[in-house]
Amino acid sequence: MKEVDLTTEIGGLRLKNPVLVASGTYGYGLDYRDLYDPGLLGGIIVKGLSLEPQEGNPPPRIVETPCGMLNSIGLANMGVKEFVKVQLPLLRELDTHIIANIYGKTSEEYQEVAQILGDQEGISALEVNISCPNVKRGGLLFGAEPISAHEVISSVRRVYKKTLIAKLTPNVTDISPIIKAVEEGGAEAISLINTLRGMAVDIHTRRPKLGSGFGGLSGPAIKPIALYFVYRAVRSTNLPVIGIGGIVDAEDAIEFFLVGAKAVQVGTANFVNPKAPIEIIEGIRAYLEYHQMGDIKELINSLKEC
Amino acid sequence: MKEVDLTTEIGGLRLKNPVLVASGTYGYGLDYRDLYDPGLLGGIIVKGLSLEPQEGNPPPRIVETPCGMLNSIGLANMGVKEFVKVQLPLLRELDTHIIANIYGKTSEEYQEVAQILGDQEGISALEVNISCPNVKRGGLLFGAEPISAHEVISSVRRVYKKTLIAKLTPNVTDISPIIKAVEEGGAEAISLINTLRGMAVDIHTRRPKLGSGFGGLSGPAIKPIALYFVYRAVRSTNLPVIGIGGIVDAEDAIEFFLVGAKAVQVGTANFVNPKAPIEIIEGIRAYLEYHQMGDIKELINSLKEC
Amino acid sequence: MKDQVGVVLSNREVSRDLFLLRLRVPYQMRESRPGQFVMLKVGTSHDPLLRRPFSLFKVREREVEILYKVVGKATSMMRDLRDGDTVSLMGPLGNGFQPWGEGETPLLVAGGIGLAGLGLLEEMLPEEGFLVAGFRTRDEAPLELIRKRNSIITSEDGSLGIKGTVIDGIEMLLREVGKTKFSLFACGSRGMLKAVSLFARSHSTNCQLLLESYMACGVGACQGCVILTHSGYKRVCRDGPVFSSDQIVW
Amino acid sequence: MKDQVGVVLSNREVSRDLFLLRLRVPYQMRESRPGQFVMLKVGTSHDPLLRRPFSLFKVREREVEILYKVVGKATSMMRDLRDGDTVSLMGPLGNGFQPWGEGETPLLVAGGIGLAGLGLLEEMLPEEGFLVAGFRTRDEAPLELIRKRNSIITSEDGSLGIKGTVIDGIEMLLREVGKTKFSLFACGSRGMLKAVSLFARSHSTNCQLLLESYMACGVGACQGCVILTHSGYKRVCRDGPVFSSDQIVW
Ligand SMILES: Cc1cc2nc3c(=O)[nH]c(=O)nc-3n(C[C@H](O)[C@H](O)[C@H](O)COP(=O)(O)OP(=O)(O)OC[C@H]3O[C@@H](n4cnc5c(N)ncnc54)[C@H](O)[C@@H]3O)c2cc1C
Ligand SMILES: Cc1cc2nc3c(=O)[nH]c(=O)nc-3n(C[C@H](O)[C@H](O)[C@H](O)COP(=O)(O)OP(=O)(O)OC[C@H]3O[C@@H](n4cnc5c(N)ncnc54)[C@H](O)[C@@H]3O)c2cc1C
Ligand SMILES: Cc1cc2nc3c(=O)[nH]c(=O)nc-3n(C[C@H](O)[C@H](O)[C@H](O)COP(=O)(O)O)c2cc1C
Ligand SMILES: Cc1cc2nc3c(=O)[nH]c(=O)nc-3n(C[C@H](O)[C@H](O)[C@H](O)COP(=O)(O)O)c2cc1C
Ligand code: FES
Ligand code: FES
Repeated sequence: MKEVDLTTEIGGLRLKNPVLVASGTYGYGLDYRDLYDPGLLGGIIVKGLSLEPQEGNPPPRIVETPCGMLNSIGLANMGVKEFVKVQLPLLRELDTHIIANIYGKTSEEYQEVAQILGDQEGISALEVNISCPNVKRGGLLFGAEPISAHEVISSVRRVYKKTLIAKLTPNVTDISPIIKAVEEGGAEAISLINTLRGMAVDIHTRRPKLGSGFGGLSGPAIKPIALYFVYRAVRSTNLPVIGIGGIVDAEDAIEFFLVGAKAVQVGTANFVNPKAPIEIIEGIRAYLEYHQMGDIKELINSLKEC
Repeated sequence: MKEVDLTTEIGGLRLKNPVLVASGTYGYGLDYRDLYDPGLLGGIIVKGLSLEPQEGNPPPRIVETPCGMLNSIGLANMGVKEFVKVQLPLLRELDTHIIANIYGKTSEEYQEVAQILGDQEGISALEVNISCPNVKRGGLLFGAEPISAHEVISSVRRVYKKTLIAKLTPNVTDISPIIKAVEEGGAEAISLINTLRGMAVDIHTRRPKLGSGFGGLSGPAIKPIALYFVYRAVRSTNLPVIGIGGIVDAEDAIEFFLVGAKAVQVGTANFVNPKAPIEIIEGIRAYLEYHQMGDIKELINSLKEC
Repeated sequence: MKDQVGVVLSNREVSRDLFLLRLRVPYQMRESRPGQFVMLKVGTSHDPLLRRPFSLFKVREREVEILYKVVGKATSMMRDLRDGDTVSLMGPLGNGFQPWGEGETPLLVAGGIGLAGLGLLEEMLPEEGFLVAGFRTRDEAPLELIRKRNSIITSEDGSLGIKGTVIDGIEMLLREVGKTKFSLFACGSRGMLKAVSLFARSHSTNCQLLLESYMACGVGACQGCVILTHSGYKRVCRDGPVFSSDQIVW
Repeated sequence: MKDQVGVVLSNREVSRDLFLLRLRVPYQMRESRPGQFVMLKVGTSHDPLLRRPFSLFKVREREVEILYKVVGKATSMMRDLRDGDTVSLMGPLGNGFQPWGEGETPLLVAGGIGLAGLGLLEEMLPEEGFLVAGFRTRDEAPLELIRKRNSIITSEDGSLGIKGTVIDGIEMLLREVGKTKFSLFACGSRGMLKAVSLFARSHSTNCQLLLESYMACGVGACQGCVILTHSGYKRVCRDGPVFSSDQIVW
C-alpha cells in the first residue's frame, strides 16, 4: 500500500505532518529529547519570546483543576536574544520546522522581536501571541478587540517576511471580527485557542491558589470549547486554521481535522504523556489507512453537517 | 453552640440557605423527591419556561466530555401556562422558594411569560435567561451585547414586581458592560455562568455528536472559568451575585462564596450525585463551624487578595 | 427509587467482553419491575463524569446482578472492579414492561447484550414462553445465562445455533409452534429493534421494546435522553425505557 | 530519563497514611542519584490529570520503591493499587544531592514524609553518618524504614524518641558527638527546611535541601514549578529539586 500523505500547508509553510507542539508546553524544544527525536514532529513552537528576558509571575504558577490545569507562568522566558544565541543553534539540528511564539507589551515590542527573528536562519514562521494582556490598554488583551489585534499583526507583518500565524484567544464574544482584523493585518494563518481565563481558591488559606491570582485554563476540559472555536474560525475565513486545546490523543486531533483544522498543536498533554504527539501522528496515520484515505487533505474539513 | 446562620439575601429575597439548584438540571422540582425533601434547599430554579411548549432539539442531546457534558436540550419545556396549571400547585407545597427561569425568542415574549408568572402565588423570583440565542438578531445571544441585554431585562422589569435575576453568559469578551446594562434595566441580582459554547465530533460517523451540532458545556470542567467570572462580576457591581458552574461539593461552593457570591446553584452535579445540594449545605455548615464563623456573611467575599 | 452503595460480590467474564456483576445492596430492591434500570457510578473521579444506565438483570432481596458489555470508559472501569469494591447505584428507574395479555404467549427477543434487559422478565416466563437470542458469533454468547428450555439461539456467522439474525430465529419458531398469539419483548441494537418492530407490525403482534439512549439524570429532570415517537419526543428514562413498538419513529 | 510502565509488586501501609510502593520496571534505573525523582501517573482517567512527583526511595536493578503519603486525589488512587496493577513513571529526573565534602560527616534530616527523599542517600551513608528523623506523633513514624544505627528520632508530642522538632534532635546530636564538621541533607515541610537552613547558617554548615513544588512537566519545559532563589526564580524540577540552603529566599 502507498504510504499515507500527512503533509499539510500553513500559508507558505509545508509541514511533513500536521502535529505541532504548543508554545509554553515544550520549553525551547529539547526537554523531551531523551524520550523521542523531536525532529519527528510536524513542527515545534517554542516558549513565547519577548524582547527582554522575563522572570515571570510569582509561584505557585500551576494548579490542577478537573481535567485541566490553570497556569500563570507569566510568559517567563530567556528573551529573544539569548534564544537566538544559545537555543537556536541546537534547534537547527532538528529535522523539523521551528516556529517562534512571540509577544510584547506594545506593538513596537512585538515588531522588534519579529525583526530579530526574521534575520535568523532556522526559524520557519512566527506565531504571534495576541492573547496576552497589554500594558498600553490597561491590561486588556490585544487579541480581544479587532483594532488592537490588527495593530499588532500589521506592525509585525511590516518587518517579517516569512509565514505569520496569529494566535487567538477564546475570551471573546465573537471570533469573526478578530479573524478579519488579523487577516487584514497580514496574518497568513491563525491558531486557536489560547487558554481560557480562570481561577481557583484555596479554602484553607482563603487565597487564590495561583500566586498571581488568575491563570489560563488548558487541557482536556477545554476541548469542546476549542473545537467549537475552530469550527467557527474555519467557517469565517479562508486562512488555514491550526487547532489547539485539550488534544491528548489521535481521536481528539481527528475531531479538529474534521471541523477543518489544517494542523493541530498538542499542549498540556505533553505533561501527562510526553509521547502523545508521536502517538497522535501514528494514530492519524492508522485512521487514514483504516478509512482508506491516502491523504490527510481528504480528512480535513470533511465533517458531515447535520 | 449557636446554630450557624446560613440565610442570605438576593435582592428582596431571603433564602434560608445559599444553595439553589440550577435551571434545567432539576426538572420542575420534584424528580429527586424520592431521595430527599426538596424543601431543604435554599431554592429551586425550574427548567426554563417559554410562552408556548417547546419540543426542543433533535437527539442526541447530551454527550459527555472530559469532566463535563455538552447539552443541546434546546430549552424543551411544557410552556408557562401548563407549568402554572399542573406543576406550580405541587411546588407550593414545598417549604422553599421557587424561582422560575424564563426565556423568549423576542423581548415581548419574555415580557409575556413574566406577566403570567407575576400574577402567580408561589413564584418568588424570576431568573431571566438571556444566555440563549435569539431569533430577531440572527441567533446571537441577547446576553452577549449590552443593548439587547438591557432591552430584555427592562421589558421584563416593566411587568414584573418581585425579585428579578439576570442570568448571564460567559461567552463574552467582557462581562462588566453587560452587568451594567442589566443593572440599569432593573435587575436586582445576577447569576452566572450559563454554559459555554462547545461541540464534539464522532470520528466514526464524522458527524457532530449532538443532534443540533453544538451545545453548552457544563460540569466540573468549567469551574475555574465560572469562578473567574463571578470574581469579576462581584467587583464590577453592587448587585448580589449568584455563582454557578461546576459546583459538585462544599469546597467548590465555598470557593464561590470566598470570591463574593451570595448564593450558589448546583447544576450538572445533580446528575452525578443527586444528594449533592444537601451535602453541600451540610459541608458549608461544617466549614463555618470549624472556622468559628457564626454567619455565612462572614465567609462571603472574604478572599485575601494577593 | 433509592441511591445506594453496592458492594461487589463478584465480577466475572461470561463471554467475550460481557461481564456479570453481582452486588450486595443495603436496601432490598424487590419492587423492581422487568425492564427497569439503575444509574451506576464507579469511583469518585469526575472522568468519566456521568452515571451510566444498566438494566437490572437479576434481583433477589439485597442482591443485584448487572450484565454489562465493555464498550468504553465507564464499562472499562467496571471491568476492573474486584470483590469488596463499592459502586453507587440509583434505582430502580423507568417504567418497565407491561405484562403480556390474556391468551398471549410471551416471546423474548434479545440481540447480543440486549439479553441484559430481559433478565427479570425471563424469570417470570411461564412454561410455554420463548426466548430468541441472537449473537454475531459463538464467543459473544453467555450460554450459561440462557435458559435451557424453549430457547432459540442464532448467530450471524453460523458458529452457534441457527445461522442468521433473531428474525430468522423468530420465523423458525413460528414455523415450529404454528398458530400461537405471541407478545414480543425485545432488547438490542437499534437496527435489530427496528427489524423486530417491522416483523411485529406485519404479523399484527404486540411488541414492546427496551430502548437505549445517552442519559444524564436518568430520572426525567434534564430532557436529555429523548427519542422521537409518534406523539413527539419522549424521555427514555422516565417515559421509557420500554415503549410499544408502534410508538417509535424510526 | 525514561518513560516506563511499572508493575506493582507490593503496596503496603508502613505508618499512618504512609505507604511503601514497590514496582518492577522494564529498564533498570541504576543510574539514579540520591535526591532524584520520578513523575508518576496512575490510571488513564484525566481526573486527576497531571503526573505527580515522587522521590526515588530505593532503587535496585529493575525494582523501584516509592514512599508516599496519602494527601489528596492522586495519592488516594495510589493507595488503591494492588499487586499486578500498572503505573506509568518517568525518570529519573532532577539534579540530586551533591556528595559531602572531604572531612565532612553527612547528617540527614527528615521531617515526616521527608524521609522519602533521603532513601537513596541513606543507603550510601558511611558508618559515621547520622540521621535525624522528626514526626508529629509516634503513629506517623515508619520505624521499620529507619536505620537502626546513628539515628535520632524526635516527635512533637513526645510519644516517640526525643520530644521536639528535628532541630532539637540536631542540637542533641551536636552535644553528644562534639566537634564534628557536618554536611546537612534535609527534606521535609517548608517550615522545617527553613528552620534547618537557619540552623545551618548560624553553624556555618553546608546544607542541601530537597524542595517541593507543584509540577506540571517535571522536565523543565513549562516553568511552572519555580521557587525564588537569590539568583531569581529557579525550576524545582530541573534546576533542583536539591538546592543549597543559602540559595533559597524564604
Ligand atoms: C435503559 C438502558 C439500559 C441499559 N442497560 C444496559 C445493560 O444492562 N448492560 C449493558 O452493557 N449496557 C446497558 N446499557 C448501555 C450502557 O449504558 C452503555 O453501554 C454505557 O453507558 C457505556 O458507557 P461507557 O462509558 O463504557 O461508554 P462510552 O465511553 O460512553 O461510549 C463508548 C461507545 O458506546 C456508545 N454508547 C455509550 N453509551 C451509549 C448509550 N447510552 N446508548 C448508545 N450508545 C452508547 C458510544 O457512542 C461509544 O461509541 C443500557 C442503556 C440504557 C439507556
Ligand atoms: C521533587 C518532589 C518529590 C516528592 N517526593 C515525594 C515522595 O517521595 N513522597 C510523597 O509522599 N510525596 C512526595 N512529594 C509530594 C507529592 O508530589 C504530593 O504529595 C502529591 O503530588 C500530592 O498529590 P495528590 O493528588 O494526592 O494531592 P492533591 O489532591 O493534588 O493535593 C492535596 C494537598 O496536598 C497539597 N500538595 C499537593 N501537591 C503538592 C506539592 N507538589 N507541593 C506542595 N503541596 C502539595 C495540596 O496543596 C493539597 O493541600 C514530592 C514532591 C516533589 C516536588
Ligand atoms: C504552562 C503553559 C504555558 C503556556 N505558555 C504559552 C506561551 O508562552 N505562549 C502562547 O501563545 N501560549 C502559551 N500557552 C498556551 C498553549 O500554547 C495552548 O494554547 C493552550 O494550553 C491550550 O492547549 P492545550 O489544552 O493542549 O494545553 C501555555 C500553556 C501552558 C499550559
Ligand atoms: C441539561 C441542562 C439543561 C439546562 N437548561 C437550562 C435552562 O433551561 N435555562 C438556563 O438558564 N440554564 C440552563 N442550563 C444551565 C445551567 O442552569 C447552569 O447554568 C450550567 O449548567 C452551569 O452549571 P453546572 O456546571 O453546575 O451545570 C442547563 C444546563 C444543563 C446541563
Ligand atoms: S436522562 Fe435526564 S431526562 Fe432522561
Ligand atoms: S514542572 Fe515544568 S518546569 Fe518544572
